[in-house]
Amino acid sequence: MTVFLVLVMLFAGAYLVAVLEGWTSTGRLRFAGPFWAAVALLGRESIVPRKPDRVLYETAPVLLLVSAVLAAAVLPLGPHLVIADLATGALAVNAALAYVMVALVMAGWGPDGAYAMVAGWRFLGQLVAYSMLIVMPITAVAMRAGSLVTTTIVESQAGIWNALTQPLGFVLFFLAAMAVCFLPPFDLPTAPGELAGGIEAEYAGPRLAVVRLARMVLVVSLSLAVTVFFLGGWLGPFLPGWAWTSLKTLVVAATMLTAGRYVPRLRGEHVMEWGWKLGIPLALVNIFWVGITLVLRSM
Amino acid sequence: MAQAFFTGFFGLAAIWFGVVVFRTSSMVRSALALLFSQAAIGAMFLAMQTEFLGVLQIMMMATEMAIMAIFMVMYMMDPGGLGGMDMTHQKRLSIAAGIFGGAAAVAVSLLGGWGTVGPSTMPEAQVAALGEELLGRSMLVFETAGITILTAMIAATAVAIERRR
Amino acid sequence: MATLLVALVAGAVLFGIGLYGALSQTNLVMIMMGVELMLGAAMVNLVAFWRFLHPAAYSGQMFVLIVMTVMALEMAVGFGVGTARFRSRGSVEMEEAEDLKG
Amino acid sequence: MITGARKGETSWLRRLAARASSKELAAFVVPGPEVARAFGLDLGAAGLRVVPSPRHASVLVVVGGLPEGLRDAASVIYAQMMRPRAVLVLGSDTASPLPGPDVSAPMDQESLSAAVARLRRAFAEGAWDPGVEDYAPEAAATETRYTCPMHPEVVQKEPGACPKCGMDLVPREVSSGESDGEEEEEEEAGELHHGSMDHGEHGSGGHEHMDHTDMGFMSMVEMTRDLQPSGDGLRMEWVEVPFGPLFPGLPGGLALTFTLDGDTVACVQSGSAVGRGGGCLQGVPVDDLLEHLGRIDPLSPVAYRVLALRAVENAAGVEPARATAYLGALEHERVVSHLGWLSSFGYLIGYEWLHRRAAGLQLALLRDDTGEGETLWGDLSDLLQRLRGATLLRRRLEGVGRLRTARAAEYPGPVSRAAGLPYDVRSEEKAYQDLGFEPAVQEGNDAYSRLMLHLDEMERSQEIVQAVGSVSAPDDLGVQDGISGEGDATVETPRGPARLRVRIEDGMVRSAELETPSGRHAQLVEDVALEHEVADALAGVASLDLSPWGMTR
Repeated sequence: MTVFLVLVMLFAGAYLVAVLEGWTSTGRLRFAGPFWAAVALLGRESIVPRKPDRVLYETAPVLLLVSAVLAAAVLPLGPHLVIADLATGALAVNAALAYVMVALVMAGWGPDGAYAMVAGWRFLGQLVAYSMLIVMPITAVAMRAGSLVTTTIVESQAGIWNALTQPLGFVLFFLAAMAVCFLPPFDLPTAPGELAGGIEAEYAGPRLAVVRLARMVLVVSLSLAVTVFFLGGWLGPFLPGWAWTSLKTLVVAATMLTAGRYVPRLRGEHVMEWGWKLGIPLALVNIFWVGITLVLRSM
Repeated sequence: MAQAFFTGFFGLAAIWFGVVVFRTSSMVRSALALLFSQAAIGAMFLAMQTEFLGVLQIMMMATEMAIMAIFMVMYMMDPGGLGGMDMTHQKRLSIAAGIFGGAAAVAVSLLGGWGTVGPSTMPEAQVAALGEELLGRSMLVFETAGITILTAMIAATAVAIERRR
Repeated sequence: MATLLVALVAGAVLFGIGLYGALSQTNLVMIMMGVELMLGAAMVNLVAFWRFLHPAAYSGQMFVLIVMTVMALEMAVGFGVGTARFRSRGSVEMEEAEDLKG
Repeated sequence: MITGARKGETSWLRRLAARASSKELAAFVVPGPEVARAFGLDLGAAGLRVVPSPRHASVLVVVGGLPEGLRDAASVIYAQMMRPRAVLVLGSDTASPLPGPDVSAPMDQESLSAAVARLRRAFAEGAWDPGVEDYAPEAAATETRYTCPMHPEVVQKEPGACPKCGMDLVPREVSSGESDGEEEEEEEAGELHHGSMDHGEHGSGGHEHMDHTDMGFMSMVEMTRDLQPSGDGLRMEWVEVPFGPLFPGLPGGLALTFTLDGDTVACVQSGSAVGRGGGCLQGVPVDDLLEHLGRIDPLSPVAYRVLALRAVENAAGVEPARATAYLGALEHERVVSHLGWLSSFGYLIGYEWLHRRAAGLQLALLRDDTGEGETLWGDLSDLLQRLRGATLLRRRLEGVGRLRTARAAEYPGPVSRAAGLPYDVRSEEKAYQDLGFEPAVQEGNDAYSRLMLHLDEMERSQEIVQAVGSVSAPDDLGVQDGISGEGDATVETPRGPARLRVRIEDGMVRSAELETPSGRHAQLVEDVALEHEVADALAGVASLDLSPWGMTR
């Protein structure tokens, strides 16, 4: 039952995110837009490139979708509204997100096209840049909660949100989350102007529909992660828990979608350079800061 | 029983992917096959109620094997494997060694008297206890491992980068 | 007990495959893949032993962590050497590494 | 029904899908969106979503007829589009070899919107059709050859074993038509087969291997010996990738081919599929010279009209007083053209806001060329302010596409002015001197300084337009017919000085020699692209503001 509920909410969220994206990109708010777009894609041919690595080509979109869903599976929408409340939830999120990169590398190699191939390997580099910035802020959050269980992490924010106690970690994680779902300005693997769509360039019809859906679910999962780890998850007055979670998640997603439109795409080398020379030291500072506050409180 | 079943299932998956690693001639495929083999091993951990290690294994291997894949593409002649060429040598010896080693290990594991099976602990308790272990008694071991890998990384990079003259 | 045996056998077979790979492949990276498989097998055994024989002794899990570190080490060093070699000789084929033979 | 209908009987489900695809028209524009904008067409407002990959497109929009240089490329692109698909031709009624257009319309916004409405109806009704025939242009026709993945030089008609290493030869299609350099040449062309880069070529990107002593195994040393090491000193396999002539990030018609070493550009071939040059002017009656020259470059027609006017006046020995009347038009076009470049450049570097804002301004300025009083000019200066302050933009572009100053000096125009060399044809013209004009100059000589220079030039041009007031472009020559003489004139087009030398004998152009700025700047492509990461190389090329129409084939 919970599983069903969560999945429904997840895909509903993905639909709303798609509406938001349509709004930011065309300026027109069309609630039917994603529906028609999906039907149109399903109604079109989807011809496979002539010499694909068929296995990888077909698996990649599904794997992307699966890993996005799995990432959301350990994140609570409400006090008891979580598919799997693992003892290592915060770590499981990372585990699931790591396979986003695997899916993109497969999607890049599979279709036998140079644009896609470059795009796929590009994302591997991007992962090297952002993965530490996903793990380390979560570490700090887990330190405060004294647990890796996501529900406990949310409860630990009853007093004050993590976003306020550790703003540094919040900003880093937010940016890293944008990099995970390769939204602008981190859209190196899909760069329309540079690689004609990159990993998406070779997918069409129903397969492209799956890729797009997976992308949207991924955005929702990451926004949900930001909400759970830093914005106090379901905590909030008056409204029921799931409502708060959805609200916060949608706001985060909207911010992610719009922010990138006002800056140019980052250069791969800059993502790497800033991720390691700037991001990781700051993340360490964040961890130290949290550690110090914890020690002081325990005294 | 269910536990044995799942462990066996993921074990078979790991073995099958492990075989695929050396049977395909596409380098990217074999790297990904290794990835899924290792992920299946992680799943075995989960089936054996060792949650933390399982999740950790599944997480770490993704990046490790993807990097493996890109090095394959860099250093192989035919990464797409369209040539279908044979990249093996001393086949007979290695098959013999493989079979012998495997068989020996199987024999040991079957014949060895393993004593009684201990009780399992709850995942939460496990994670906490492991944390205590890591930052308590085995702190030194853990830190040494950390320093070692750091050193190795620096050394490897130093070896790999171009000599500027 | 059954699970323990299943795990050990699976580990043993994996070890055999890894050994075969490490010995039969001509390319450095493929050899490393074989080694990784063997290490994976080792981890399976470690976890099985820890869980079913000494669930109280968490140094068992420590060992697994160490093995993971070793895997990462092996990759770092292997690729370092491989890159250096590819730079100088343009090949990481063992058949072409006579100068490395003892 | 539409020409690109999908095979099959219509069912209610398919009717729904057809309805959906009629609502979601995704357009791939030929020659390119920047041309559509230069003609004042707003595809987005008309309800067409421009997509980067032909596989995502359902409508092929041909703007202003199909130049014969783009026929092969366009037909391959159309073949790569997924059915149901359709062709929309603007400003012409045929686009052979493409299947006869489903909808064609004159080139103005109203008829474009009407055409899109017709297109939607066509999709809703005829997206499926029982009897569709395959579309197979000869440009995409291929024949099978058998080649050794290790030894690309081994190519034979029938299967067998490689004479060098004994491996089985793998088949691959090679395109028989002269279809080099189409966009996504390495991509699968849909139901028909088109030259594709297979994984084997990732492994061995076309290098000759000399003395291959046959050993019992593949020798990697042999493989890599003859490859020259790339920037990082590693000898990697190379892949040849076409960017253009129909690449979304570059002006349509610009045919780049990068040989990629990883994601670094190791070799560059550049050319234009649409360039015309001055040759086409021969034997043209003088009265039509204006029109002919004005049609040469759709991205800056006015400048070339003024050029023709001045050349003829110079030939006729008329005092070039009237030319000064066209300053307004020239500078207005400069602003518009620079905005168009900004928009395309914004698209290339993934700066969505810049892409849309600049395009919007460009179209608005094209609609009322008086600048509609202050509001548009106000918006323009806002845009400039904002771009000058954009830090991430600077970080993105600084050092990209850098040239040696000495190199830049040989190429007058924005490129050299962005290198700190204040040469500008305009500063020698009296009319400009009277307005107290002095050329804008930027230091840095990289993509960022070129961007900044474009901003400065837009500012000055705006001032001039406001000072002059009239922006009427020359429409007739106003010289008595039957003139003879030698004419030589130079005009600073938005992309740099263009020079026209004509010999006119009793009212007919005997010989014409046209030097265009892009023709010169094309030689810089290699300098800005070589040894750079793909994205930087593309940004560097785009920062040269090339017009393929002005380049020679």
